[in-house]
Amino acid sequence: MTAFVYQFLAFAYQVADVFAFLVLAAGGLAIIFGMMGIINMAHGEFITCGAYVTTALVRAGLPLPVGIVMGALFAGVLGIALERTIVRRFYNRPIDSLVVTWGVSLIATQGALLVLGSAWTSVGTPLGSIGFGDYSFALYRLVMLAVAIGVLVGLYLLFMKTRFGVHARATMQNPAMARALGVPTERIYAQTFGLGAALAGLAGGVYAPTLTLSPTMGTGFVVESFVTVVVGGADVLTGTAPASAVLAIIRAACTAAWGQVFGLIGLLVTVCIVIRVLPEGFSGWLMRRRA
Amino acid sequence: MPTETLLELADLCSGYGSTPVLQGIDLSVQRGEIVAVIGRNGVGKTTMMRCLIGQLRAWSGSIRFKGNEISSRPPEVRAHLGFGYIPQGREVFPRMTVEENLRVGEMIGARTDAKLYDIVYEFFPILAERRQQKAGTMSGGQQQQLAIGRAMIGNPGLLLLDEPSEGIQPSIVQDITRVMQRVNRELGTTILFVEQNLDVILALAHRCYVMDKGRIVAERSAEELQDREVAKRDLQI
Amino acid sequence: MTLRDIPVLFNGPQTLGRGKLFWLGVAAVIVAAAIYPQYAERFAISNTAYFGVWVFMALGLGLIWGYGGMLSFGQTAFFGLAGYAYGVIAINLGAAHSYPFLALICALAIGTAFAAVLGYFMIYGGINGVFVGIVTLSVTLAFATFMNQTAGPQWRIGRARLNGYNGMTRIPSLSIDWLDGHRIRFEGATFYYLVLGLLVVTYLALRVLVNSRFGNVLVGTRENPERVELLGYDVRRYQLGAFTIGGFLASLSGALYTAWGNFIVPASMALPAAAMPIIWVAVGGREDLTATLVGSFVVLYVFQALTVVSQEYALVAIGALLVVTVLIAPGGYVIWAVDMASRLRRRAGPSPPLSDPALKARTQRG
Amino acid sequence: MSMLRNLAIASAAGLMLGVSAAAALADDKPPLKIGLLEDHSGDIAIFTMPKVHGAHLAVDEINAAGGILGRKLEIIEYDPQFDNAKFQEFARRLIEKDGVQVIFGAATSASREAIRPIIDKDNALLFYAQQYEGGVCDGNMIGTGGVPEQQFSTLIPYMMEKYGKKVYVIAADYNFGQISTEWTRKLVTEAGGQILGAELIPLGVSQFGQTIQNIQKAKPDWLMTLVVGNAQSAFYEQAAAAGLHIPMGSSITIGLGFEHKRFKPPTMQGMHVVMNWFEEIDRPAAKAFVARWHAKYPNETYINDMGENEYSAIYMYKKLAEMAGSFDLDKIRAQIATGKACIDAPEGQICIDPKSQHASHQMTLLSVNADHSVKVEKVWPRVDPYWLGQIGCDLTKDDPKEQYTPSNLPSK
Repeated sequence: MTAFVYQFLAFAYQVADVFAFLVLAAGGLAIIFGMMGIINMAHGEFITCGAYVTTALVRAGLPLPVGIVMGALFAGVLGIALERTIVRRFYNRPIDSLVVTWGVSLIATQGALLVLGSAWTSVGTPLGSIGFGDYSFALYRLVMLAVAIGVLVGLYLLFMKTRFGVHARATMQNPAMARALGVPTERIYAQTFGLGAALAGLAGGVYAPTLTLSPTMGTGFVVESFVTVVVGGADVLTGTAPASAVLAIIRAACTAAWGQVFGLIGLLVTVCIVIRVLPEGFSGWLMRRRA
Repeated sequence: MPTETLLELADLCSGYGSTPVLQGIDLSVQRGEIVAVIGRNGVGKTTMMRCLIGQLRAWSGSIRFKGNEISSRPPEVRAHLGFGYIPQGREVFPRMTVEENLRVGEMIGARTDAKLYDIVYEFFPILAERRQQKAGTMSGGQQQQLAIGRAMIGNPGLLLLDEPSEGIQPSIVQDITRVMQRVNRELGTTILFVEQNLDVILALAHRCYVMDKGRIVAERSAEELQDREVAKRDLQI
Repeated sequence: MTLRDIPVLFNGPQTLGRGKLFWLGVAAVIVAAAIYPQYAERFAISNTAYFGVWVFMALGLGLIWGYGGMLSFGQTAFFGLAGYAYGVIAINLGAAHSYPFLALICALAIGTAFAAVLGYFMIYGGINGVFVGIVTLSVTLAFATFMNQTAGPQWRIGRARLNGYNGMTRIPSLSIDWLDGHRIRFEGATFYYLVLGLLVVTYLALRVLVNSRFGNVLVGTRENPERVELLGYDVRRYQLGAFTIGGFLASLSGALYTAWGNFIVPASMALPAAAMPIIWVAVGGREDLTATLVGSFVVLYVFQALTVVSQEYALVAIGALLVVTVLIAPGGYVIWAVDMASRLRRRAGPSPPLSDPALKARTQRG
Repeated sequence: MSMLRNLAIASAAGLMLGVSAAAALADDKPPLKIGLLEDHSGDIAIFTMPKVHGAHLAVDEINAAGGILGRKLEIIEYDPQFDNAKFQEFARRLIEKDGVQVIFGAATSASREAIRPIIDKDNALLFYAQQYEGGVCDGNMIGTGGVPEQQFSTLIPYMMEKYGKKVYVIAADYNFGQISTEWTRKLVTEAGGQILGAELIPLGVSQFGQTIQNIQKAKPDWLMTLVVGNAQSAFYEQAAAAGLHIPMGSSITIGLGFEHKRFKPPTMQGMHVVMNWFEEIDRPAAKAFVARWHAKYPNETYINDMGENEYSAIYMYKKLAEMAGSFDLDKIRAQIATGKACIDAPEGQICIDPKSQHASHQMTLLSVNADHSVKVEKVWPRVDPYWLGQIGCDLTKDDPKEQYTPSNLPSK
């Protein structure tokens, strides 16, 4: 009996772990996509950026949480800069925006390789581990889950309870009308892009201690974040969150049963099915059901 | 009647792509007036409204508001200056609640601190009742009331109404007409609207411009409009 | 049809370049390309053929994206599938007789069929806009991921081990037996002539296609699908047609690439590889076949020249080129150059250069 | 310590002096071009840059000493950036355009397999200076790195004796990992042990929560880790954070990836690895080599086994050419067939085995302490690459150009 409980706990821990990964990896991408219909191909580079800034600051002696926050802020500022200089020219050309952000991503990755070299020493995972029966878990991964949930709650409050949120949602639904009512939509776009980039930076910072840093590390998040956004659709709260939960269960179950390869393949098969059945993802489907 | 000129258009030209629609509009609105622009379908009334709020660029000519040239200002700045825009087809934010829709309107007339929630809810009791309802699930008439309420929240100096009666039940049209008169009377809000519905025009307008082929071709006083024959001719030009 | 009608087939509103001068130029380029192997060294010939191999995929993407308005991120999936199909079949049949040629035909059929099925699911499933890009990318990555894990000995088809991440090597080159038993092996200059011939045929065939009703409907759909539908066309059929032809051309690239290098790996489908065709097509000009063709060649050449110096700088440069192109010349630099040239000419002389309706439409949208 | 340093400086100085005379002589012949095809950037560049440095160090020393057969060496190099198609493209360019006959390079098995057909077709020579999964029987390739019979048949019996017979394997899901897993399975079961689980992990995967749980559930005595690349090396960090304290064995960590220098202690505690070279090897020639290296490349974190193997490979080429009195491949192979092609590498003497054309090595087993210092547990003075010869590969007689594995043996 206790063995079963431990078994269940272990599975739940795995699901939670994947859930946190997907929410953090995809949150920033989903916000930008939901707001502007733009697929930010440089998403992975913002993750990398957050990870490097965090690591650099921790190595310079700052505490990890401060490093993570600074990493997120730095990525956010870079995001706003990218939006102001390049992305804003492409709001009515979503496909070109995909191409142009891909170009930016190439420049960023290869530029980072040139400047930073190919790998950095990690700062080490803080906190210890706790044991249950045969298993032991890293406590830090529970912190990641807490951060992921915190991000979702934070986004809920931001979008539902603040003036920025009201303006952002209005802009999302009808930018021309929002503008005619005095909403500074350009600023909203820049801020949202910055927010998406900052969330990507946050993901990078949070995962930095557990990974080997390299300029190409962002690509390790990209496939998962695309999958989550496609399955979730254009809205973070009604899309990304449930999509992450469902995908986490599928991935954890496939990995537990058949190994890592099938965990990954399970994800990709799910995407293909969801796209055929719900072309606009979970949130699109929910929206149409409610309307 | 006050005599200060609030809005003045001079030789305004605009259009879509390379197709001209407005070919030199001249009109002016005094503070506190209710002015209608009437004309057949497709003469450029909605184009003029979109040009006024700034969704469409003015090719040439001028738009003066309180004496300042604003034709190169973006829409949000015009809203901050006090333009309250109620577009054709309402364009409420469907997936936001009534209250949230109203909150978006707060940016209008940015400098005024007092936001008129109480007054809007008093004028449109249905909005108070459905505060938490998603705007997309309401009827056309309710949405029109919401669109007007949304534009009024920030106490704008000038309301721009584009065909307020279009697609709405006659009884609600009458309600809306009455509210607009109260708004004008009690808040002193200036109103410029375009319309084809003669009843609404007669009930609301102090003065009237007749538009055809992108130009103002005539101006009518309220008295002249009472002559149904004149009005009908103007609408069918 | 008389001889006089033939030029009409190749020219039309959907392609730039017309008139005697243009076609004389085309002929000159073909002749120059044909005598080139007489004067070039072995590596250069083989390398030029290698560039040519990629251009089929670029032309296919130009058709899907430039003319059809659907950004496919999945051309390398068809490329890879056909490459693997060629490898598996050619290894199993062996290099005797015309078996490698048979393998090529089968590989093209498999790649094209897959494109048709995927296209059917997407286009008839109502997927459009950026989602076409994400779906095709997901499929490509899924396929690459799957092929990456086929390293184990259980992953074999007949005599062919799939070999996972390492990919398949020692795949027979393309060869064909003539009736008299004389064998032609497509290696070196022979392979070069094969690619050249196929390129000329493909280019001309695509010109005919896009200037036919098919091309007009396709472009109309890109600009305004509702209106084309109102005119009574089944828009989706045309889109599927374009997608399938694009898939066929990517398959051709894949099978030829595999036959040329005797080699295919999953990495030739994964993310960095999948983005390359988009770069060639976007930078050169996607809405015109000639621009795609010329642009792809130039980008491939410049990119290779840069990688010899430094791979990192080459990728930074290609990224920068992409960003700058999309910012300054969204239609691609070849079209931009043509446009600039005609603008200059207009300033200089009386001939009205913007009379070409296709060019006119482009400049307005730009 | 200071004596060692003096020795190093003295030998370097001696080298310089003795050489300048010969150098004058070498100038009139055109330099001999050799190809160097290693990643300068990309996913595994931190591990392959020492190969680049090793090659340049060796070439500089050889040129300073007068070159080979009176000809100086000129390195022509490209950066394939971990892209196997680029490896092919550049291998072709090196042979067909730049006219080199010998290429030093390729790190992953995938890149080696990508270029081997090209090398074979043009009858060039590839020095593959890399520890790998073994089994390549190809007359156009000389392997100067460790192979499984050198690494696994030393490490596995040691681990089974010291820690127990129940083993769990995690490996990168491509040929290297697959074949190394095969080797582990073969050696563990032959010695009466048991493989509790073997998990193959796709390249690029960086999340190991489930894997760590699977290991905990299986309760092995020790763990064989054959993970590859930056993403997968996160396993160690995550396993340590999850409290998975278990003895580990590997054929690629520490000596290749110098994880004990890159990760925060005590992440790598309990790791055991057998290799022919570690920077920590305590031997005068090794110390002098390390001093020369760091004098030329002061920023090098660690000289890994690839770096030393590449360095030795160039000296091996020099030795072979001098024995043959020619750069001709057939003459060089005739010298290999004598079995007398030996050099004194920094690690100790290495000789090329005539049957397989792989190098014999002195093998060292290191374990990693909690503070990431290392301890030499055992040394095998000479281990020959015997397996290929045993199963019937004999390049002096026949050249199948195949790669064999325990499950894919020659057909006769």
